[in-house]
Amino acid sequence: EDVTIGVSIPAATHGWAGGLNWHAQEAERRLEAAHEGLNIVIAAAGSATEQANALEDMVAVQQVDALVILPFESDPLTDPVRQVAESGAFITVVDRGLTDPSIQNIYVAGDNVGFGRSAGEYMVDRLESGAQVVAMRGIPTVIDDQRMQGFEEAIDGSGIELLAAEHANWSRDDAFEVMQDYLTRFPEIDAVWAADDDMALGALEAIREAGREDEMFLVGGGGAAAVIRGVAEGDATIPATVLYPPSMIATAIDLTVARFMSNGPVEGTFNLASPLITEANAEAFYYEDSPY
Amino acid sequence: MTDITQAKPARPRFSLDWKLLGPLAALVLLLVIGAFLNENFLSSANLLNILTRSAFIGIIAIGATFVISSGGIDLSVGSMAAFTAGVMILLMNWMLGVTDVVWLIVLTGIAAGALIGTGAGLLNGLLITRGGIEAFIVTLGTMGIYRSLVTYLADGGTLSLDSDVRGLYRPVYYGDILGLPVPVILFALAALAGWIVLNNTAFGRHVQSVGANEDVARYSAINTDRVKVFAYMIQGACVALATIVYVPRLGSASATTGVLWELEAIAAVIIGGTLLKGGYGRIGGTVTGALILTLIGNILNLTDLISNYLNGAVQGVIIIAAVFLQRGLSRKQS
Amino acid sequence: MTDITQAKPARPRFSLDWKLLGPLAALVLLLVIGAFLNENFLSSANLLNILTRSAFIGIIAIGATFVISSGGIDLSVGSMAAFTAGVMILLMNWMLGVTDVVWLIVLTGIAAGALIGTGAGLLNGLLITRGGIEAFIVTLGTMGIYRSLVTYLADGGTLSLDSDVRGLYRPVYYGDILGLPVPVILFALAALAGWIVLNNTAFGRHVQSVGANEDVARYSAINTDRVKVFAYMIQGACVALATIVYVPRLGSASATTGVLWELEAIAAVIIGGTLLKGGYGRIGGTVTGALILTLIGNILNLTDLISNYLNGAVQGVIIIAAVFLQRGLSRKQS
Amino acid sequence: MNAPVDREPLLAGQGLRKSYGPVEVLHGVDFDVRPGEVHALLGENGAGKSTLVKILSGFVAPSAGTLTFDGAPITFPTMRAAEEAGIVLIHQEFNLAELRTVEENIFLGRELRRGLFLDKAAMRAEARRLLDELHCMAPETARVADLPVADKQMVEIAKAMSRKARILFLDEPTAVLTKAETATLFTLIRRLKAEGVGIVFISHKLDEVEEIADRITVLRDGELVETVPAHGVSPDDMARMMVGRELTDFYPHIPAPGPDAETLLAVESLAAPGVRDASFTLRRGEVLGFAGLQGAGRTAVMEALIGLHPATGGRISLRGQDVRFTDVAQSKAARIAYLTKDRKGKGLLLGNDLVWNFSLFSLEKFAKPLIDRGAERAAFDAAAARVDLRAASPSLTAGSLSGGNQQKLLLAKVLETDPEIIIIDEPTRGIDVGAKSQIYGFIAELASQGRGVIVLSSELPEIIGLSHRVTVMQSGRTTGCLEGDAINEEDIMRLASGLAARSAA
Ligand SMILES: Nc1ncnc2c1ncn2[C@@H]1O[C@H](COP(=O)(O)OP(=O)(O)OP(=O)(O)O)[C@@H](O)[C@H]1O
Ligand SMILES: Nc1ncnc2c1ncn2[C@@H]1O[C@H](COP(=O)(O)OP(=O)(O)OP(=O)(O)O)[C@@H](O)[C@H]1O
Ligand SMILES: [Mg+2]
Ligand SMILES: [Mg+2]
Repeated sequence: EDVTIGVSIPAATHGWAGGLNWHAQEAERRLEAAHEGLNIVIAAAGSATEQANALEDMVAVQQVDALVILPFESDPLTDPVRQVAESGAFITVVDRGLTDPSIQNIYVAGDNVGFGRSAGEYMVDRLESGAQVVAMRGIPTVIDDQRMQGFEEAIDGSGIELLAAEHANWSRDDAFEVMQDYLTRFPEIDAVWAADDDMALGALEAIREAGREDEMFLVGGGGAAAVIRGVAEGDATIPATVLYPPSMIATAIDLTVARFMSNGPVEGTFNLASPLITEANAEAFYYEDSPY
Repeated sequence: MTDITQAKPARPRFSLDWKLLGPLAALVLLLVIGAFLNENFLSSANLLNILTRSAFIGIIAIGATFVISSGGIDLSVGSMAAFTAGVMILLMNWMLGVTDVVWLIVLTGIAAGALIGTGAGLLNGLLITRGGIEAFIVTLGTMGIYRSLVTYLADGGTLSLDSDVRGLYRPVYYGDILGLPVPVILFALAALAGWIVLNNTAFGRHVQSVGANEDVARYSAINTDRVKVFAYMIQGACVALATIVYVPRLGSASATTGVLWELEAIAAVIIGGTLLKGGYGRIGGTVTGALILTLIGNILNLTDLISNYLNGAVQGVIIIAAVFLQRGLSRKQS
Repeated sequence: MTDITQAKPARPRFSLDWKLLGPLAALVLLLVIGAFLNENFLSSANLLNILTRSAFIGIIAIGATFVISSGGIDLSVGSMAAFTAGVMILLMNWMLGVTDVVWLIVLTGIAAGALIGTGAGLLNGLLITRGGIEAFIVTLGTMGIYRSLVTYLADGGTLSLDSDVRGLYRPVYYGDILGLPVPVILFALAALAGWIVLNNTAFGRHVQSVGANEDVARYSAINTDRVKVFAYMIQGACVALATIVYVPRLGSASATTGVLWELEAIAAVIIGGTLLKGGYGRIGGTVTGALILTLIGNILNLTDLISNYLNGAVQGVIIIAAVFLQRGLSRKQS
Repeated sequence: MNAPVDREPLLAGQGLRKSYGPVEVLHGVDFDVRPGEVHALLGENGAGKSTLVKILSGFVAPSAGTLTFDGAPITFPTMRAAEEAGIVLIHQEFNLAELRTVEENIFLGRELRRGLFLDKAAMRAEARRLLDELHCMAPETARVADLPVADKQMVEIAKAMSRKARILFLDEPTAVLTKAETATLFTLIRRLKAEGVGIVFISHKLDEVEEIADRITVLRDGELVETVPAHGVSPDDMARMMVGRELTDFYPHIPAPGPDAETLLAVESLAAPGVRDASFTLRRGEVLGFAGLQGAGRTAVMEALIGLHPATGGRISLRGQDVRFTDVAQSKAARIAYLTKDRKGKGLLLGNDLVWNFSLFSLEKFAKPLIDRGAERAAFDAAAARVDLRAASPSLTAGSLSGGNQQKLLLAKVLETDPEIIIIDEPTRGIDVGAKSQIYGFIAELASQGRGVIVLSSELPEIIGLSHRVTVMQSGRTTGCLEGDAINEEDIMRLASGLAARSAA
């Protein structure tokens, strides 16, 4: 019997989301080839509103049997997902849990607080009390807030001083400029935390330009292939990163397909931790083809 | 003297047809494409979805028709909507601690939304007329200001409406009357009101006259500054109405709410045949334009034919093509 | 004839001063504020950073000065830059498999960038003139198209320049000549060339005349379509130059590259005193405008005085204030 | 003076036709220009004069007919082709880029260069020379927008001169010029003529035509009436040829208001932008002329009066009550109406239809609150009949009307508010003899209904022929008021040039 699975994700407007789109499309290709009668429909949305639109279309036109969604934001999409659930579809939520958890059959949870915490703990390990760090935040959203919150909690009480935390909007260009200005503003910086690998890469260029790469190290996160490779090769400037793999969407699609194609019931919460990646374990997380 | 009296208006009427039919033809073409791509496309559920969805941009674009036909432009509508939504949500959540008469809370929220939107429009209008600053710059500035304010109010996160309030407020988006969703009804009413005001009142004539030639308008005893300020206030009120419909849909506001709505609204207006340089507005065209834009998004969601990455390209091509149908061809005709 | 005429030139000359001084005053004010907020602000490193950084937007805005003073607008510059960067990177990476003469690869990449940018400008110009479609719509459409194409080329992710090529290419951004960073030198050269062309060639006059009154230009035997197409090509060439400088900076291009550059470029042009409705352009003002915009960002990064969330609001207020200084006050004067 | 008439035509058109949409406005006209002659082209408003010269100058393509230049057939694929052939047209409407400078406008499209770059010094010097030759004092570096209309016309003429024409078309160049400026222009025309340039001259001022023309061609309703040598043709003959009938009673007799006629308006020591000190009164049933040199401040007084540029000092008393208007809506409510001299820039929305333009000033009458289109249309039809507005359809755009019909439309527009005080600025600028006498008739009728009419005009005969009293201005001041038999050209000129002392208010 035919099964249609709708996949709703944010459009590829920055690196991590690009990785997300790539992994979703890879999963579509792989699973449609493997399962006769399986149709996966991916819709990328540029905003919460567009995502809500896409959900309506999944119900009214595609008449999906299951929905896999990585919500733009949890709050606004809770009701639209509820509408999909009410149509009888099976719901898999990825990364950002809905405000009303009873709607989701499967929840593949990312840990944004843990994202910041892992990085913060690494800094606490490496740095002395009194060390000075700067942070680079994304576009102001809940995710950004949670990551920042985890980072601050981790360094709290360690004596590490957080000098500044500006928004670089998940963008390499903005991160480059923000970092340049940090370098102007602070004569001494021991470490930089970026709430995303793209920003870390932008900041890195600014640090190199200023010739201050020996003075400080960076920690980003997200699982960008280029960064993981660097970490694996023992790069001293970015010695560690935090895993927050865009491939989680593929994991969720796999689980959802399994719900229809396997014998046993598949339901419940799957927690994806945000572990620290260092030279020791980096090889295991490297996807060469990923665009992110 | 002139003996144009033999004039048979055959030719002009033909070229006029293209202007009227251009956007409609594009709309029909898109409907046909949609029907081919997916059998459920013409289901009433999908068509109602499209209509409901186009209500936001449509209502905002009705206001934009006034601003643009008066010779102005408003880039701030998207962030104005986000800011209005944010304040409405904060206010309603706060009132929940003060009173438990939920309908009063919702009504107050709606009233506040109307006030803020109209006030924001007033501010734009005053900066432009009294300040003597280009509309483009003023509204680029207020666009940044409102967007920042909502980010600040939300502390960088999301402002969410309390679920108690939301329960009562929900029908404003999800409800229907006689089978027609409430947003569609409000959109239709706004379009009707906009059409009447623009085409059948003195004010509407004044708006278009100011856009056509400000000097002539001033010499004709029209208070051009006031007309412009009112046009921006109408735009603000339309943003407020759209926001009032929007809030119950997603129940939240954040820094990303309404991003790029300004470009969509302007595109809807211009696809509909209103001239960007002012002097001439058509509400019916604007409604068509809004439907076209929504349809493009809907159709792209219906098919895997085109890589997701190319959605923007398809939109771009269709927008250019729709306006070419209307402008380019009608120009060739005449 | 009249004897009031003799008493005239005093007034206009005074109001002209404001137009010239408005943006400069805003620039100086920002410099003073910056110096107060942070002692390192006036360090040569920081000032060179600001200059280098403003080179992208500045170079693009020089092109935008031509387009805007010809009465047009180009919303596609940001995505045009991203697309150009993407193709340059892909081409150079591909050539690495074909030849190992790295300087040839870099030169080919640069040549390709110049070609693509200018070609994209040509396309915009032709759609606008031959197609008879508003510039706003055409470039809104091509904005979506180029953005989608680069996303598609990058598979939604980031295109990165091979490090071998980058090594040789790096100096174009990071190098300096006599202590001046290369981007600053290129910016200065572009500004000088732009100033000469706009003010000291027949073409420059034609551009501004077409913007001032297209009919008059046509009646004066000027090929207005050609002038407009050239203006868009200059814009495209400027985008290409900015991109050629940009690529070695981060060595990458993605869907986020150049987002909102169009608004920044237009804002720089208008802050600088060029009229949005066309007819009058000033390159010097545009350069000042680009510096002002970069300065605002720089100052906001150097201080904690203002909540991060309000950066956009501060930018908005300063943009409005700068233009008010120049337009509003000079209007009151006259 | 008759010599050039025998020469071979430089440029000739045969069977020229032109249609705009379905309407043919030129029905097969033959016309030629010979080197060294001034060929005057006459006709009522809308007769097709401008259309004909636009075709001859390659500016618009004819729908049918042929052009020969130097004896060979020719077409003008672009404007540049015509320019290169040495054909230059000065348009009836200004064709200047207002935001650009005088010098830039003069050289637009054919800038002088040194190598790749502009030779600005040479262009400035040449512009100065051309303007000096026209006795025009406008600075060559001034923005055109800042110039008075007469100077704009001079810039147009300078632009044409700089183009080394073999054939020069002048479409109503003198409409905005004073007598002295016209004389300067005529000197120039005579010089060009001597150099062998063929000149086509269009004007509604028939005395000018008598003075300068070698041949006269008359058009009526898009048809050629005849082409005759100018020698011995009087202005009256010309008028008869244009209109096809005898014109009588050029200036109507307007009964003077009785001694007890109410004073509608009294202005004392008014100061405003462009006005230093203006005083005058207006009574019911009176036609008050306002004379003065260009830039004397007549327009500025009226614009201050109606609230466009609020007065900064002095007193305005309306029907005995002190008033000061700060916008036009207030003066309209007080039943004052002003017809601008700038019909195209400030009077009419050229792209909008006739009804839209007609009701723009009186919309509240029809909006209750929705516009009653039936009533609006009925009012338009009535008003169009009253002012004899001739147009095929009310859905035509105002821009496609001829000058006379535009003026009538403007008159209908402001009269719809039933004003008691009507101020008409340059009532007959660019208007043909027939329409002129009609407009004089309307003015007389308005006065006889007990309204007060103020006529601002640069045409002294018009002022003298119409006015009961004439107020004269000079440099922003009213310098005197002449009444009844004391109104004569000489005294007006003395007051206008500041020679005579202030005699009365
Ligand atoms: N672009 C146009 N579209 C339609 N009709 C036009 C257009 N231009 C001129 N006409 C019509 O053609 C006729 C001739 O106009 P034209 O301007 O040649 O008259 P004219 O003799 O120059 O009159 P005037 O003395 O008022 O300048 C008029 O009836 C006018 O309404
Ligand atoms: N609003 C204003 N502000 C400053 N100056 C003004 C204003 N209006 C008019 N002027 C100046 O006042 C002078 C009088 O101009 P005005 O147009 O009133 O003259 P006029 O007598 O009507 O002459 P004409 O109509 O023949 O040109 C001109 O020099 C003009 O530039
Ligand atoms: Mg599929
Ligand atoms: Mg004419």
